[in-house]
Amino acid sequence: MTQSSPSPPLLDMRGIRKSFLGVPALAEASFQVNRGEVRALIGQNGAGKSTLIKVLTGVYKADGGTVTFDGRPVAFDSPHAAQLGGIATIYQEVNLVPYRTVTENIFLGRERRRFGLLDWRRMNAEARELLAGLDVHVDVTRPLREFSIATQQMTAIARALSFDAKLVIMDEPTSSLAEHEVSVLFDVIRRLRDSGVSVVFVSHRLDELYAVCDRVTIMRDGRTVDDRAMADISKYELVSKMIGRDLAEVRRAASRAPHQAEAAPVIEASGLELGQALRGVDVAVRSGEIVGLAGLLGSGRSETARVLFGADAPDSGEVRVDAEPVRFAVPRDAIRRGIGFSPEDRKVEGIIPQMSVRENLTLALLPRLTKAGIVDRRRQQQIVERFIERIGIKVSSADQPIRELSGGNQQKVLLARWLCMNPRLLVLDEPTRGIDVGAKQEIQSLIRELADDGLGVLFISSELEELVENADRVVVLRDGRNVAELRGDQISEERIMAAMAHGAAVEAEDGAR
Amino acid sequence: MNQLLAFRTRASNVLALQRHGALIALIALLVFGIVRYGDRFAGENLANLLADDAKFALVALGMTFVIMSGGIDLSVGSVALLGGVVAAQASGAGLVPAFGLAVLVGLALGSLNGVLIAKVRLEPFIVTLAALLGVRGLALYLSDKKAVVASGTGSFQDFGRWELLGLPVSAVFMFAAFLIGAAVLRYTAFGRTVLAVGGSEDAARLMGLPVARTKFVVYAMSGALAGLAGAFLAAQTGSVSTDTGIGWELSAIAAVVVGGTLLTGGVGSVMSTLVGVVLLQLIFNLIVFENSMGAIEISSFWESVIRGGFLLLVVLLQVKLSRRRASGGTAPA
Amino acid sequence: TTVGGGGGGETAAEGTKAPDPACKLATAQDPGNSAPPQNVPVAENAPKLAKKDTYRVAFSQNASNNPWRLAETESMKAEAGKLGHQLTITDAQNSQAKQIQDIRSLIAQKPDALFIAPITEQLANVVVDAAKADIPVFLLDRAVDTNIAKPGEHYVTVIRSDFVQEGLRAAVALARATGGRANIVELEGTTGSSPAIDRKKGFDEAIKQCPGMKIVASQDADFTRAKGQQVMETLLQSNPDVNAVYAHNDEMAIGAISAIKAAGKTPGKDVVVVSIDGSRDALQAVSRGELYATVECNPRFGPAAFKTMQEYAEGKPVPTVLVNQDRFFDQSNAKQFIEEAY
Amino acid sequence: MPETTTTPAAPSAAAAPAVRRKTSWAAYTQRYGAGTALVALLIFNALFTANFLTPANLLYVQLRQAAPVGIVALGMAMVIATRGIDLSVGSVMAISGQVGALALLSGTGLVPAVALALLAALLCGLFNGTLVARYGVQPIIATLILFIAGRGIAQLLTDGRLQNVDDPAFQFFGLGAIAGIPVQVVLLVVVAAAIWFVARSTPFGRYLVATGDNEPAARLAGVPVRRVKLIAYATSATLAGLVGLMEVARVSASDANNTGLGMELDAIAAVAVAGTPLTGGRISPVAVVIGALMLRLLQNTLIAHGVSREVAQMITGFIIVAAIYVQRQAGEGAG
Ligand SMILES: Nc1ncnc2c1ncn2[C@@H]1O[C@H](COP(=O)(O)OP(=O)(O)OP(=O)(O)O)[C@@H](O)[C@H]1O
Ligand SMILES: Nc1ncnc2c1ncn2[C@@H]1O[C@H](COP(=O)(O)OP(=O)(O)OP(=O)(O)O)[C@@H](O)[C@H]1O
Ligand SMILES: [Mg+2]
Ligand SMILES: [Mg+2]
Repeated sequence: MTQSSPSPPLLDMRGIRKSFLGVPALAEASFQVNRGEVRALIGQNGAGKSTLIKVLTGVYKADGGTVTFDGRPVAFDSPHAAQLGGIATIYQEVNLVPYRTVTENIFLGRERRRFGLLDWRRMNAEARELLAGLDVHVDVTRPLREFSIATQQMTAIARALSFDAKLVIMDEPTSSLAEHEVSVLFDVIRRLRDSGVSVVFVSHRLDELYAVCDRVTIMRDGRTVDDRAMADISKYELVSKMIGRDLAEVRRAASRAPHQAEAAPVIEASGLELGQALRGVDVAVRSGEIVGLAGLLGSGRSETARVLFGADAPDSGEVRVDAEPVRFAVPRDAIRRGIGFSPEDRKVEGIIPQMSVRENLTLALLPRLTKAGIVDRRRQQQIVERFIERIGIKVSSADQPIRELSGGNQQKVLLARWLCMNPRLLVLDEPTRGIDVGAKQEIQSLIRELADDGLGVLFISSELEELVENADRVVVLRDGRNVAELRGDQISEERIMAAMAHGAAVEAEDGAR
Repeated sequence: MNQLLAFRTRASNVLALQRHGALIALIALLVFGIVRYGDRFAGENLANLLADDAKFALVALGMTFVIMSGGIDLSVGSVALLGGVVAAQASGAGLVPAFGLAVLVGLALGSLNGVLIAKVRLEPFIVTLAALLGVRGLALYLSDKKAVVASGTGSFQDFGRWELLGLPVSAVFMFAAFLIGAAVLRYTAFGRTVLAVGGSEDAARLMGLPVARTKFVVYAMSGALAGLAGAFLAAQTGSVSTDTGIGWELSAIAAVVVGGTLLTGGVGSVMSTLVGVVLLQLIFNLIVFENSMGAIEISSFWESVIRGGFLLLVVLLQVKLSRRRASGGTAPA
Repeated sequence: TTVGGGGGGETAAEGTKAPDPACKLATAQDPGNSAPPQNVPVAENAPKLAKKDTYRVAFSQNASNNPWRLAETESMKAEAGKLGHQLTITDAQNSQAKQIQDIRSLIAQKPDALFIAPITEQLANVVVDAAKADIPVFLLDRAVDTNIAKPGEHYVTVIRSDFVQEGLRAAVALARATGGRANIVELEGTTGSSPAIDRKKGFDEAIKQCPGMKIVASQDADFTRAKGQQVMETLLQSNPDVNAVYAHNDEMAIGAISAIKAAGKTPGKDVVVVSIDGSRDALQAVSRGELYATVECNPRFGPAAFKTMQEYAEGKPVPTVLVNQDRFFDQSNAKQFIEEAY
Repeated sequence: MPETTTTPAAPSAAAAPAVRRKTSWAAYTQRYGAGTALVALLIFNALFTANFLTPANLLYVQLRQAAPVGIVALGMAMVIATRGIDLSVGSVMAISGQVGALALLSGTGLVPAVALALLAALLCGLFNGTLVARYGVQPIIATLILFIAGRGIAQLLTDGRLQNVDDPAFQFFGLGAIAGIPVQVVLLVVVAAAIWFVARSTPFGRYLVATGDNEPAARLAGVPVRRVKLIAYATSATLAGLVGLMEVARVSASDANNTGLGMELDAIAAVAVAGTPLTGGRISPVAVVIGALMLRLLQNTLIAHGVSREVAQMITGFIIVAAIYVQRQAGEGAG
């Protein structure tokens, strides 16, 4: 692996090996980052990207290999050591302390002091300033958990930026961010690069890589398979390398069946209100229809989804299933009516970490897998195997605890949890978050297939492209209210964006429909 | 669950309110006592009560930090017994050496817990449960299974009689310790790290915080405070009986929780633990006073029922207060 | 660990063998109560008690978790009721710290007189506090440290049993029952409590006089029936040649008897049991022949306590120590006392 | 859990498989720290304790004494699986024992008396469960309420006095045997088997661990988390009530002051010592039984060898830590 740049790289990892209970996650992986460069790290779910990062920053101990950083051989034995060594990391799952304030989350570990005691005023002010640099304006003295996952992600970014590190690593920082935040982040990354800091950027969104990265390292099955200048590689080639076979880029089977507007809605909600979050949301999903729900961060999309599923009770408003008014007290009630829900925060609300993939996948299905009060293990196993194969979940066995899976594979298991229920309506909050391109297309076509068979889907995504490609209809929310509804040919990134930003203006335009 | 809007909004204000819930209950009980029992209840009785509470409060102070770090320390009662035993045995050498020895012994045992929990990473509950047994055994062994009597005279014996600012010196010490504890929590990096570790240990580790060291310190501190509490008891009563410390861990946990600290870690307040301690001890005092009014007779059996009932009341009050705060009164999970 | 002695499989039941000549206790009679203490001073400097018809008095009990304590409290209550005194009772629930707090709270009420059943000897400081508050204190069933709380000055008197003597009496009874040849299991009371310490002392010292009497196991059983039973079950397995049990109270003895029966042996025949207290259940066991004897330790302090208080108020001389006169129950007299036992 | 049916009678029979497993001997020792301690204790006693290896001792002393703790610990394990804890088991034992004894003495007959006692225990469990599941009170505090008040209630029923019960039919619960096996032991096996089956093969069993592992996620997956917790606490209390009755029957007297005293810690220790994390999400009845047997046998070994209480306590503390330490080393492989 020859370097084109004359000076030795800032980071040089060679021959890194790491296995978990005998299953290799990294096999002879190598990774270089030059000074002042933005380096993309890409690979399928489970390729070993996060593991590589964790090995570097002392979360895991490598089984073998060498690491040189800033000209010296290093072996950080804890994230703390890595931080001291000049590496700031944003790990894949937001890893902050939910009960503590935004300020604390930014400054924990290197608090500002005055007379030996903590100087809260100064820390709060600095925190505010740091976040303002990311165009986030929040009350920094509130506990982090009060804020949306996007704000939490921005806080994690602010924390990393405040380290004055030589290398900043971002493991899928954008998976829960929307366009605006992403562009703010890119500005920051470019500024970092200009000031000589190197950045490692992991993402499954290829456009983002092209937008901000200089070079790319491609990983597959725990190995490094290529290392190239971003400009020298086409998307097509990138994906092929990543997946390891020559994949004809699957264009979306434009089978958007012109479906009958007459079909009765599976679910219909009107006038949903809930505290500050929802102030009158109407949404309906017909069978066979994929409805996109768009909006800026905090516009109330997730909350709408939760209310439809019975996870939260609305203050007012009505939900009807098959034209019959319902009041779901608990999610179980919604599940009984054939509704499935994949939540936004998989770590907190999705996976049951210690349980096996098998059990996680069939948890919601258990009542139906039961014969005379006893779980039918054979059928359970059949179903699990079918879905592992069908959506390509990378596991060593169905008995593997789900917490050991890579982020994207966890997400796939959660999707499978609902798909195996044969639901009538699926509510998906950022379902493709953290899923690699190949898998994403598989999932999207799976959803489309199911929709063609009559499944209704409510689809929340911060990636407008995804909405445009998939949705039959897009409902745009703003500040907890419907501001627009686009259908058919009206659906375009520009229009959605305009509605998200200005709401009313587009509604006028809407009148034309 | 942190996505639950209702829950989110509640989160922090509520904890403040829970604290106040305990404070409100405390003030109500004090007013009740003064109105019903008059001067006999106020004045010296309350001063004595505070002096007696000091030892429980010290234990609860250590427990507060342990619980905020997401752990638990069941060994405090036994460590207090051991601290008392060694303090009483060393009492001939004077107050400071005796207290110092008790603190050292407590520190050593707390550190042992700390090493097993922070370094070896065993579960706090079971480690300190084992310590609860083992340390009690050790203390009984050292005391030859008999009460240990402090040497007849000297500063050690006088400790219980000293006053400062018109209060028994142990009560003053208790307030000072809590003020320092509160300052440590708010104004030192250590304090914030304790809360971070309790809030999410994984996150704290990935943030590069010294997780193991923090946990170690918290248990060592709890041990030292428990040892000191034992010395307080020995000095105040001139002896340490073999029953010392039985059930202290549960009283301390109750006081911490009544004060509004979450047992799951990550959130807490030091001063409100003090409120919890005084509140729970005050009930005993009130029952004795009520008994001597001659209106009703509260047997010790009823006393247990009343204490349990009161705990229930406070806990339900907290639940209610926190629900009221929930935005729009949505049903919580 | 293994059991010594040649007594192997044989049982040393009552009367089958001549008493061991080396053991004087084996032929001795019940020594009875200890001689009344000599030259006991009279309480003179303690706080005075005005003479009234009825009083406001308080009683600090240390626990209510066993029949003996309940009987003591009951007796105080009944007697106070009979005499028309107003009595406030506190219960320390087995905790010294709580008893101190209780007594402090009681002092704050300024009762006319204060009765204390101290949990340990170490309540002296708070007894001194009571005296300083000018409240006469009467101690029941246990003394406190007299270096700190001076008899006749900080408290009026202590009315108590002689636990050491009780142990001695039990030893004599056991020697008589086994002819001075015994492999004994001693079931001890709660660790650190003064009856456990003194009853052990009295017994252990006494049997030293008899070479044939050996304690093969001595274990803590918390003064409770269930623990007595459980510990005895275990000890009977590991020490099958046990032929005698000395229990520090009746409850443990009754538990032990159940264990003996469960092991297929006959209490009173294969294994002789002796204990202390004289509860109703114990007297019944004695009359059934399962318990050889029980040394009385009467919990009914009420009459004596209030009588002493009355005399003190009237200015009569009250000695600073009053020792209860306790009886000895065995097959010969148990039946007739069952009804009146607590 | 794999087939670790280490009955105390096993040591002699263990020789043959030991050869085959030789390679993984160390691994086994580590995986089952408590089980290994149990076997070591059995061997020690077989060698050094008189009359240890007799059926009478093993069945009627060791197993019978361990069974009550084991049964309560099994209920506790269900609560712990939901990430809870039940401190009230001792007090519930006292209440149930008192109620049962009082009912018997007032002449209700055996079956109604037992039913009443269990009903009282069940109510206690529902009280705990309601506080935890419905009001979201932290389990340790929710159950501390009954821990304190429950004993008072039990004492109040008879003003603290002991009730002698010598109804022979009732005594069967404590002293009887079925096919030569003590009732308690039979019940232990039945309860353990039932919980094992439920945990493994029924939706409820899976819900139990899912609730403890990640409650919000379980709820969103349609797990009825409140009901699951309620059932767990109710089961724990009912089992405690059952054991309370057995204890009363065994001693032939109900003693509200002492029945079940300290049982909560014994039961928690039994659950934890065999490796079940107290942070929930896991349940293994076999491990719980092994833990209970090990701790009881340890106590009895110390008693039989005349070790005094305080030294015994030190040794017990040490062995608990050693057992979980060894186990944790085994779990460390994961990195
Ligand atoms: N703690 C662990 N225990 C066992 N296996 C693990 C553990 N962490 C990761 N793995 C395995 O290592 C492999 C690499 O995982 P890693 O998280 O590095 O993937 P990734 O490239 O980051 O994927 P994604 O894009 O989905 O985040 C996966 O197969 C995963 O199952
Ligand atoms: N504690 C709080 N106080 C006030 N508003 C809050 C609080 N918590 C959340 N909100 C707001 O409720 C609204 C709805 O949030 P929701 O999570 O549903 O938005 P979203 O569109 O899904 O955004 P995201 O992309 O962040 O998930 C947001 O405006 C959010 O900021
Ligand atoms: Mg990853
Ligand atoms: Mg959202």
